[in-house]
Amino acid sequence: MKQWLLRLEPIIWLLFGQGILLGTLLLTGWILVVGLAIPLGLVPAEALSYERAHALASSLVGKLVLLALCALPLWKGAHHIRSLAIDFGGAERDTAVAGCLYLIAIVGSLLAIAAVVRL
Amino acid sequence: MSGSKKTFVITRFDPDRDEAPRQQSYEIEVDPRWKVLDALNHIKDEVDPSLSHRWSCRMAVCGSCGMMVDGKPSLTCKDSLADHGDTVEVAPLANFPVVRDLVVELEGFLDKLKQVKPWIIRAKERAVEEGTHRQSPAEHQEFKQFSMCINCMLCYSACPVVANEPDFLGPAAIALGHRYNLDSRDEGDHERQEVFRGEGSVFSCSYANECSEVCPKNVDPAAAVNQAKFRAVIDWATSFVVPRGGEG
Amino acid sequence: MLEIVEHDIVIVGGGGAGLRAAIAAVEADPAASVAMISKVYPMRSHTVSAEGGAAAVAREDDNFEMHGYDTVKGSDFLGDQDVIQYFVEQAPRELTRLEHWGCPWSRNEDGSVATRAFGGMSTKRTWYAADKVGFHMLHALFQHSLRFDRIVRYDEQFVTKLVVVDGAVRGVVALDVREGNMRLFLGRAVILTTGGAGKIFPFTTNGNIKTGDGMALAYREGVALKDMEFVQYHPTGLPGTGILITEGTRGEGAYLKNGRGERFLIEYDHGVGHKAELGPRDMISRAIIREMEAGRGVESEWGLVVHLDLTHIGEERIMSKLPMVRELCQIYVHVDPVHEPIPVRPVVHYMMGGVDVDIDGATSLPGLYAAGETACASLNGANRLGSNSLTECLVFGARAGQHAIAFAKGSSGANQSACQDIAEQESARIESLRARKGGSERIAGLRAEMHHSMETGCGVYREQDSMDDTVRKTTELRERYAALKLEDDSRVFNTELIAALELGNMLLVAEAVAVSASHRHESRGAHARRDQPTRDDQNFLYHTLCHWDSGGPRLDRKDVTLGKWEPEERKY
Amino acid sequence: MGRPAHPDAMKSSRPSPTRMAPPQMPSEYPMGGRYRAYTLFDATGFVYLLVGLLGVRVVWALGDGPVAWAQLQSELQNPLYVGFHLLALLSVLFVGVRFFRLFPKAQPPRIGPAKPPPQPVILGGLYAAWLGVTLLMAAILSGGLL
Ligand SMILES: Cc1cc2nc3c(=O)[nH]c(=O)nc-3n(C[C@H](O)[C@H](O)[C@H](O)COP(=O)(O)OP(=O)(O)OC[C@H]3O[C@@H](n4cnc5c(N)ncnc54)[C@H](O)[C@@H]3O)c2cc1C
Ligand code: SF4
Ligand code: F3S
Ligand code: FES
Repeated sequence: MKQWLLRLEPIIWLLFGQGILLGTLLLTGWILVVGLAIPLGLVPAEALSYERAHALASSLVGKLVLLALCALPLWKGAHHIRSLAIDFGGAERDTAVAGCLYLIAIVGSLLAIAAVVRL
Repeated sequence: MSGSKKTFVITRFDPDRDEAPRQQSYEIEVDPRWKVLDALNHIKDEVDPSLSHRWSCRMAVCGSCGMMVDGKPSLTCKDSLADHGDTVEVAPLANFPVVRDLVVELEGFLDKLKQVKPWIIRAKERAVEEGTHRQSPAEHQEFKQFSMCINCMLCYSACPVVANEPDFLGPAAIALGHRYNLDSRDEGDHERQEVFRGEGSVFSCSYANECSEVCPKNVDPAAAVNQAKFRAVIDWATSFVVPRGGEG
Repeated sequence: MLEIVEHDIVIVGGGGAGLRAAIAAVEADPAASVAMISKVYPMRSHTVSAEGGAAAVAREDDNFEMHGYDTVKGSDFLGDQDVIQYFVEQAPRELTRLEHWGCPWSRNEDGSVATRAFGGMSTKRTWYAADKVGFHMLHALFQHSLRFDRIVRYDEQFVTKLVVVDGAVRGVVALDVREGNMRLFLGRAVILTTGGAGKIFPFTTNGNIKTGDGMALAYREGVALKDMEFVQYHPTGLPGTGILITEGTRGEGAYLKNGRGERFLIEYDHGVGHKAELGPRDMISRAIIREMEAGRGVESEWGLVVHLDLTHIGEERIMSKLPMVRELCQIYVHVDPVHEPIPVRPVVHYMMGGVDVDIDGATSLPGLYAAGETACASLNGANRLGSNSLTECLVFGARAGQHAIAFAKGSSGANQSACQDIAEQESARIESLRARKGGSERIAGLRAEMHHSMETGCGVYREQDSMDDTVRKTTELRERYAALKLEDDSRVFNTELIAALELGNMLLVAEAVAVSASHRHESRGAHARRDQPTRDDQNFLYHTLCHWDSGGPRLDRKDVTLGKWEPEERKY
Repeated sequence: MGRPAHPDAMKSSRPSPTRMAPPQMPSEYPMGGRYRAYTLFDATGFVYLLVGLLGVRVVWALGDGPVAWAQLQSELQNPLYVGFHLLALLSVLFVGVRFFRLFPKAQPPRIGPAKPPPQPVILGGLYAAWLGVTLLMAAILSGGLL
């Protein structure tokens, strides 16, 4: 298991890095509008009416952006939680913790793919 | 210049006498121009000859005098007393086993240093008769910064990963391995990649950047470690495209 | 418990010379096993602090003849010319080798190795790596040495005695500083590369570890110390700490100025003529003292200094060629050389003298070799030229390594029980020193008295009376050392014990310096006497040998090897 | 003094007969002083994980049709959600500022023949991209564009 992790480290790091980089680039506007402005009524909810939202999302670019925006932060999250666990004394259990976290990221990423595919 | 008094709270440990490290205070008259090391030497010469610490060059280049001063890794021959309060705490470097008083175990680092093969690797050694390599100032510039490491170990005592993962090669060793990878005279990248991706993996680093914050020589080991990750990823990716002969 | 380890050869010291010797030995015989013992981790060795550069012919407009002549003249004709000839020929090869091993030499635009001007050198032949030359050379050598498994390192082990049985050296005894126990190292040849002894003086560029241990080790076994009276003062040390400001500053065009802001080397006749700031160290150090005595020094919070002015050189050039100088000035005297002149004064820097060796590094004791600053191969004579000594460590370190391994192959093993007896005795001596109770002399006290005496008696300028005082004083201190008081009797990392052993070595060396100096009734190179201001080739063109003989120093002499160049007046 | 570090931290492969005091962690680690920012940076991992999962839910709801979508929209008005998104915004800003500062120097000086632009240029580029992408995203999502 540990050897496996070691071998996968480059790809995990790549996804993690993109989670920070692309994730942060894309999430800022997303959270601002979808998470805050619309629910708070600062922007009329019609802006993301079902028709408009669906039209935007189901374009190829839309799908790719949504996929990146959902899946990559999972990797940044999983990787950083793993590191946090080590910070608080979990180095011994690292392999198990990492396994669980990356499993979440993998399942989440698969779900994200499914979610955009069925749009 | 008139002297003033300061209290030094120093960690003491003699394995033959002390169960665990303890603290001892010394109040001494100090010269405001002193470095922390000058105060330690004064204590050793005039107050308590049994205090043990390492030092030699007193000019910030031999790397022996690293300690924790007021909780921060510090090169004591460079660290001015004036930058500290009336009470100064001096302890051995964090993250290292303690041999005695302010002296820590360095062998672990030397193991790690050797692992990264910090020497020029070439498919064919150059003969003296062939003269020196040509290396442009720009090529020199690429690795220069990472060749400035004095092995003072401050970075290791600041790095959270070092505290938790004994195998981690650590900032200075990776910086030195990376220094050779960047040297236009070297052809050992692949050999070192195996080390960088092995047990002490560069990917263990979580980019705390504390190593670079405390480095007294501006080596910026965090940059080296993270550049090394980049290279490792590229090396890993290209290994699918260009299969490697021999070393696998 | 005495532990015994055996190797083909034993190298004492892990600085530039020791590392080069070790690598040369395993390259000469890949099957050989080499022990490298050092009292500090090799990368802490004081070679690390060398700043300016290493000399070797590199340019079209240069040749061996010129480098040779510069060195002979710099030595005030006390250098052995066969040694100098060999040195200048090997120098480029050694520095090239180091380049192959990764030393990051500074480069010209075309990718060739850059060279800078240095004092007493007639053209640019000093290779440099910015102003951290020793640091880069030492780390390149150390890191390169890690690839050889046959070099077995024993770090933080303090050699206290040479083991001599049946008239030949058979190994050494060392204290493992970390474990506190003694170890007998058996080897069929031993190379001493323990560096200089600047710490016998109070104000020096040398680090804490430069206590002349190797000189004392050999001296105690009857090997002569040669030319000990020649102590180099470097003109430009920072006041207060003695930290060196490299001659590379002057190589890059810095000026020395007195309190009136004059470039005194040009304004007044100090013997360096048109070379001005690029004159040799002995002459410039004397010039500074004379300026101070003439009331033209600069008052500063550290006392009298003169100014080393780089302000016209410009920030960019300073940052690319002399970054460490700037850093050192900012940290240790709070001066930024880009904008202000640096306060400097002459400071003890280098021992021209040392263990008497021949061109192969061999001493008079079979099996014992020495190289680097601790040895005196008579390359430097009465005054070393800046940047010759780093190269010397390589050239003669390598040669000593090769010859020692060849000697070891031809020599039979020692009588082990005799060696063991010596080691047991030595263990007992160290043990009793460590556990000693009572005593009346403090380490710091004796050291301070030695410092004071050496400074007054063996300074830049010397006189018979004060030298004789110093001889008496150092002898007295050496005797008082027997009543040394130690307070730390712990086993692990006992640095007080180390300091005591080092003090014992320094007192021996200091006495040898003073005795040698007091008997040279002339001025030559770094040995400048007010009462005998001229050189006297008729009576003093010889090397001083100082032997340890029935409890005291005894002087002897040895001929200088001349050759191409006959002694002439030394003028620049 | 800090907590004990891993007992084998910086241990030598050569055993020593001398007993040594075990290594201690730096005293402020992991939550104090100079380590606070680093630990917080790691801790934003929770937020990113949740934001990502929430994103999946949003897209899933969109795929489920208008009813589910409307339902989700009203759910997002729940103060708990709004609070979380506020935290998420702060986290994202914090991550961006810290990471973009550290990112440029992690670029190798050369990959094959290609050299990255100078570090200040990379940093400027990152901030410009961040601002640009955020504005574009916000404009599109809020109907100001397209
Ligand atoms: C500040 C400074 C700047 C200099 N700049 C230049 C320059 O620019 N150019 C130039 O050519 N020269 C320069 N020199 C001179 C030159 O650096 C030294 O002469 C040279 O480095 C000496 O090298 P070494 O190997 O002989 O000794 P060192 O490097 O001093 O090494 C001595 C070694 O011996 C070991 N040792 C000592 N005693 C014992 C013992 N009892 N037991 C075990 N081990 C022991 C030490 O641990 C160490 O490893 C400079 C010197 C100084 C001080
Ligand atoms: S990288 Fe910096 S802090 Fe670390 S050992 Fe080297 S010089 Fe010291
Ligand atoms: S502190 Fe440690 S975690 Fe990485 S950036 Fe430096 S090596
Ligand atoms: S004593 Fe050499 S670095 Fe501080």
